[in-house]
Amino acid sequence: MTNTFDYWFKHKLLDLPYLASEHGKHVDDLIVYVHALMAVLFVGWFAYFLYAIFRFRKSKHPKADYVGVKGHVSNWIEGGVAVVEAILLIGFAVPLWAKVVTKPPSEKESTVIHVLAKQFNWNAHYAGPDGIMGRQDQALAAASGGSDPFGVDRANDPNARDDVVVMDNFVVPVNKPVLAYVTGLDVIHSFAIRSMRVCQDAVPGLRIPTWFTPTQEGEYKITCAQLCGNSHYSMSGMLKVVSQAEFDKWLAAESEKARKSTAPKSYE
Amino acid sequence: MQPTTEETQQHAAHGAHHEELGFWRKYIFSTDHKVIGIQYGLTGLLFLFFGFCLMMLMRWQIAYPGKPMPVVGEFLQKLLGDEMVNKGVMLPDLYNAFGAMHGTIMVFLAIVPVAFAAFGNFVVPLQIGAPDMAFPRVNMASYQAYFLGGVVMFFSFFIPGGAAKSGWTSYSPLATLADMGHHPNGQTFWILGMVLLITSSLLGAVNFIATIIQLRAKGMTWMRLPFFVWAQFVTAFLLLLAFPPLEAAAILQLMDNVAGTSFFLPTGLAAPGTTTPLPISGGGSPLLWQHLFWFLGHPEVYVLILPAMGIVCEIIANNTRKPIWGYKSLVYSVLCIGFLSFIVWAHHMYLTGMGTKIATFFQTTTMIISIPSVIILTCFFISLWGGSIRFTVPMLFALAFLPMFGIGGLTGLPLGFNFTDLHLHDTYYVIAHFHYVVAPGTIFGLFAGIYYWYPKATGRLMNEFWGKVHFWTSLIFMNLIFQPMFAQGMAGLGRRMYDGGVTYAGADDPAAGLVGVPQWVFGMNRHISWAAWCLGLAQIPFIINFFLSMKKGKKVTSDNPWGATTLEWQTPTPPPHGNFDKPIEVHRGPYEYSVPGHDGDFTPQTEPDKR
Amino acid sequence: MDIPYVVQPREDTGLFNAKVGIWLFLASEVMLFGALFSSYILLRVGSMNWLYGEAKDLNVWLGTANTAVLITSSITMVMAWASLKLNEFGKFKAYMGATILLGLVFMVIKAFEYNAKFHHGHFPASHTFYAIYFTLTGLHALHVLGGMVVNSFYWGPGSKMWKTDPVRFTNRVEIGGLF
Amino acid sequence: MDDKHAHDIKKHLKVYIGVFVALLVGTIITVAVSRVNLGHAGNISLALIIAVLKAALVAGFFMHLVSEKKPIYTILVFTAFFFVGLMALTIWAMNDSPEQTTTTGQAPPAHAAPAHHVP
Ligand code: HEA
Ligand code: HEA
Ligand code: CUA
Ligand SMILES: [Cu+2]
Repeated sequence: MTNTFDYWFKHKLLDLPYLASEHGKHVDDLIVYVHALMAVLFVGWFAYFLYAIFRFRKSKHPKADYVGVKGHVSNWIEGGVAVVEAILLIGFAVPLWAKVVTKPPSEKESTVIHVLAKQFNWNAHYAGPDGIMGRQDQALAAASGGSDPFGVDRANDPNARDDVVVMDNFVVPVNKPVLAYVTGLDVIHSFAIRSMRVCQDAVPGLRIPTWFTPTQEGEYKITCAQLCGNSHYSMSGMLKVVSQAEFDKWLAAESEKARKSTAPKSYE
Repeated sequence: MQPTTEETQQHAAHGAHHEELGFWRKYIFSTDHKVIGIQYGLTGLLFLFFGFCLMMLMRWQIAYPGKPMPVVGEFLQKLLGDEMVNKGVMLPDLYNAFGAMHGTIMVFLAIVPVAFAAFGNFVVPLQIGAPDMAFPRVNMASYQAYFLGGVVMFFSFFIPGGAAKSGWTSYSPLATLADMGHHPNGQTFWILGMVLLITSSLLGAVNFIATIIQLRAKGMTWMRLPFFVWAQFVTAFLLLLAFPPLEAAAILQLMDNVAGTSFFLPTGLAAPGTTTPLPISGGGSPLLWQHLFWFLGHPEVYVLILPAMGIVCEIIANNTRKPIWGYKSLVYSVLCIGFLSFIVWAHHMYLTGMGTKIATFFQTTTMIISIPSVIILTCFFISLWGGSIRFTVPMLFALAFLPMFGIGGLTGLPLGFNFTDLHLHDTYYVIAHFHYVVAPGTIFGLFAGIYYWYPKATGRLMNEFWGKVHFWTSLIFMNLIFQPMFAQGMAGLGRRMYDGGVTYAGADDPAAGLVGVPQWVFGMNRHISWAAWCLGLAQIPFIINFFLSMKKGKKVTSDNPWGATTLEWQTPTPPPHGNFDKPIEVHRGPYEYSVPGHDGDFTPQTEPDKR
Repeated sequence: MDIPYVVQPREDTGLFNAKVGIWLFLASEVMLFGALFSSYILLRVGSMNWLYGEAKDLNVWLGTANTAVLITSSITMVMAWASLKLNEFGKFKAYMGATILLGLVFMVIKAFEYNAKFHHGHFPASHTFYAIYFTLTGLHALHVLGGMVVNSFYWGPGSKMWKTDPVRFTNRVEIGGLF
Repeated sequence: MDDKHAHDIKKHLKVYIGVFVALLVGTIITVAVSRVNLGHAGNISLALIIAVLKAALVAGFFMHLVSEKKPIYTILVFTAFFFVGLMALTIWAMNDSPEQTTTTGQAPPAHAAPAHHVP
């Protein structure tokens, strides 16, 4: 799988973590470009610096020169830095952000989940086999005593009956965009999956979409990247990326489970 | 000709005539800018050390999660109670409290007071040829407000529930909800402490600006000001205009905490860890706090760096024995930084859900602001060329500042692009970025300044050999601490992790299991911690040197031991109340070293033109 | 050496020290209240259920009266300063006294307003509108209180300075007035 | 104090009285206007305009801003700029979020269809 140089550079030299999403490549590329700029500047200046303090030490150069450097080399360097920064900004950061972060794919072509962060768990709400997200009601969430932080209205909304709510163990199909609406219930958390190169703050009162397309089956840690209380460090979840068939099977089974456990209520 | 010490001692004796003050008036309630400067300096250094001690304890928990703290564990348990320490093991609440207070103390109680208030107070009036600050009593009040703020912050460790534990950024709603069981709680103390510190900074800022505008000596035109004064001038403006919004935010958060309002609490907020809605009116906005905080927060980081750049500039000119290259570009750059630093703040908030337009705006300003920093550094680098470099202790620290700030500044760039920040946000990469600028950056600048101006304040030099020991050990350990953090951050290690991140440990390939933070990162945690403790040991020579030299250091034989051009070296040593014993006049720019056709390799600003 | 430009303005800036100082201070106040107003506007614009009109339960007449009181106190303040400039110390005392009294009236009216609110069960915690209302007016009341303390000082013990250093005293009053 | 100076001050006094009256009138208009209905936006803008005018009068004449020196203007211009920056950028940031998000003050996910405002 590994294009050797690219892999060596990103993972061995820069220590980037395993990459398992489509847009992540662009993130990593830009990280490489920026660090190349930094390396050029650092090495250039540092070499000059060492040479200068060595050559102009007092014992070697007892009489200082009043004027020093004439001319405008420095303007060229500063101009050069500005130009490269402008290129990275206009050529990469802005368009990529516009494309990858702020323009989510349509719901039809993606796996839609609602992500709700609360101290100290990750919760996800799936539409279930019918593909329609059921109504959520905070009063129900409160009444559930914590077992359903979304308050999915299974009693009144027929679309809600097959919905699936999971905690800390998310499952998604491979090679299909995952569109996650992220929010927080109590304090600000941050939904981060490093291998997917996503990170989105979960702000109470706001529901913000974020998305990524997993390219590798496997299991990945979900991290909380915003201090959210004393167990912030242990607010860990798991994202399991599986084949579409496996995902459908899983969803059907979970949906069935949910239907059964809530069945008595819906007949009242 | 330089006045000899004998002459100046006569002056000093003369000066002592007209005002004989008691101990209290002289040292505790002094209105003399130099005494206030030293008060600020000593208090600030104590807090710097205290903040470092908190971090040394945290580094134990990071390196050896869940193991009892050696030596101090039992003691801390007695001191802080069982909710904070259990069987000598630091508990998560204590870790978070220490983390928040490390940041707060370092920024607001250590670096700002030392870099801005201490050096500014001691040096600025001397460098512009003023007898004192414009408002000596306001100056005293400023120190007292700072001191009180420090006391409030310090005591918050010992109240039930402990000190504030929501990060130095105190994001709402966490800041309001973190410690609902106690009232008033650590967060309340934090806010009250901050209000005092902000008041102190505002008084200081007003005083500095008024002093620099009004009290420049005859002939001290704007373009003849030493760069250090310019740096302080811009810093004062940052404090003056950026701090009030945080004060406003603090007041609103205080209302949220004690009066039950919902300025930063949205509708539908649940009590922590439950699904039960809190009994609040709602309708507030958590992001509003972040905007107000970072509106201060970003200018604040330049408050931390500009004074250090000013110090470094003075010392480089003095020790290369040649004028600073590009004085004008330095001045314009620093003004430019000051201006721009007000409109980049949201680069700390890229991942709160930002649209393309606003994110582009903030990225662009962030990239633009890096240019004047590059210009300033470039001027310093070019100034080295053609110099006759003396490697005195202050110069060593000043020189080391350059690449260290360089590393810190350059690593700001990948954070400044939102698309790369996406991966790096809230990882140890950020921690490494800003520590490179504030620790081997600013702290080295402060050390340089201490070694440089020490003889002016005390009449004695600090020991050179131990100074060098202090320098080399600090340089090495600083880099051993912060360099590995870049790698850790890249690999995805989050910051503010009580267990050093082991919960998120995993394989680095899905074929090998659950993918998380790779194992080598945790080995690195231990190396870093050891380096941090060694850095602590490396400060012992400094502390001893600092205090011992007051009594035992080599006496200076001239008022101008470094052969410097600026005005502070034209005063008696130490300068008496009122500073200058004769009216002075300035005839030239600040860095006239090795002027062709002049005898000696420096021409003080006060020396009249020959012709 | 004594600190220069305490009394007389510096030639190139045309200002005396305290004048610079107080305007700097006012600049920081602009940012403080600016941030508070920004917050107000933001919360108001972002809110779904803001209180309008009658629901606010504000007494227009009390508010109007208080505004008038403040305006009057600002003119008496300037007059106090002008009297000093004109060398009429007696008038100064009268105008300054009036300023302080008006401050007191303001506080009393405010107290009535607050009381009425509490009576109707409106507390800062009730709604963001009241939260803002109490916070802003509370801060303003603190500001007025501070002004009253300073002015009382000028009126009472501080006015001794008139005898020793009239110009400086006049400047001081001007500074106090700006606040 | 020289006579010319005293004369100046006397002239000022007249101005002060004038301003005072203007302020009172402004207050009365504000109250009066609040009784008339100009539509929601209309009322607010009018009230704000009068308030700004009043503030300008106080700052300009009572606080002598009209005759102040250049450094003071410089400081105030920057302050005003940063204040506007704070306000404008914050409001802009709050209103520019990735597509299909809800805004402040909303309950967490309340409905399947993401929308700007959830009822
Ligand atoms: C003194 C403090 C200081 C300084 C000067 C800076 C300078 C910069 N900072 Fe930093 N920053 C902080 C302190 C500082 N920062 C702190 C404390 C935080 C974290 C707060 C928190 O979350 O708790 C932070 C966080 C932070 C973030 C948010 C990261 C995140 O949370 O995700 C960003 C993003 O844009 C950023 C960017 C920048 C940029 C672009 C600069 C630029 O101004 C840098 C410009 C400088 C250069 C470009 C270097 C030029 C030098 C050379 C070219 C010469 C090189 C020479 C040699 C190597 C010999 N910083
Ligand atoms: C100015 C700011 C500043 C400074 C100087 C430092 C200095 C240091 N910091 Fe800190 N740090 C912060 C600001 C600062 N820090 C902030 C804002 C945070 C984020 C907090 C948060 O998450 O909210 C943070 C977080 C932070 C973390 C991350 C914790 C976490 O995320 O869980 C770590 C981890 O190692 C760390 C380490 C250190 C170390 C080893 C130093 C060392 O460099 C310390 C060096 C100190 C000395 C060398 C002492 C010198 C003093 C003397 C010698 C005294 C002499 C006295 C007399 C003569 C009287 N810091
Ligand atoms: Cu949730 Cu950190
Ligand atoms: Cu910043």
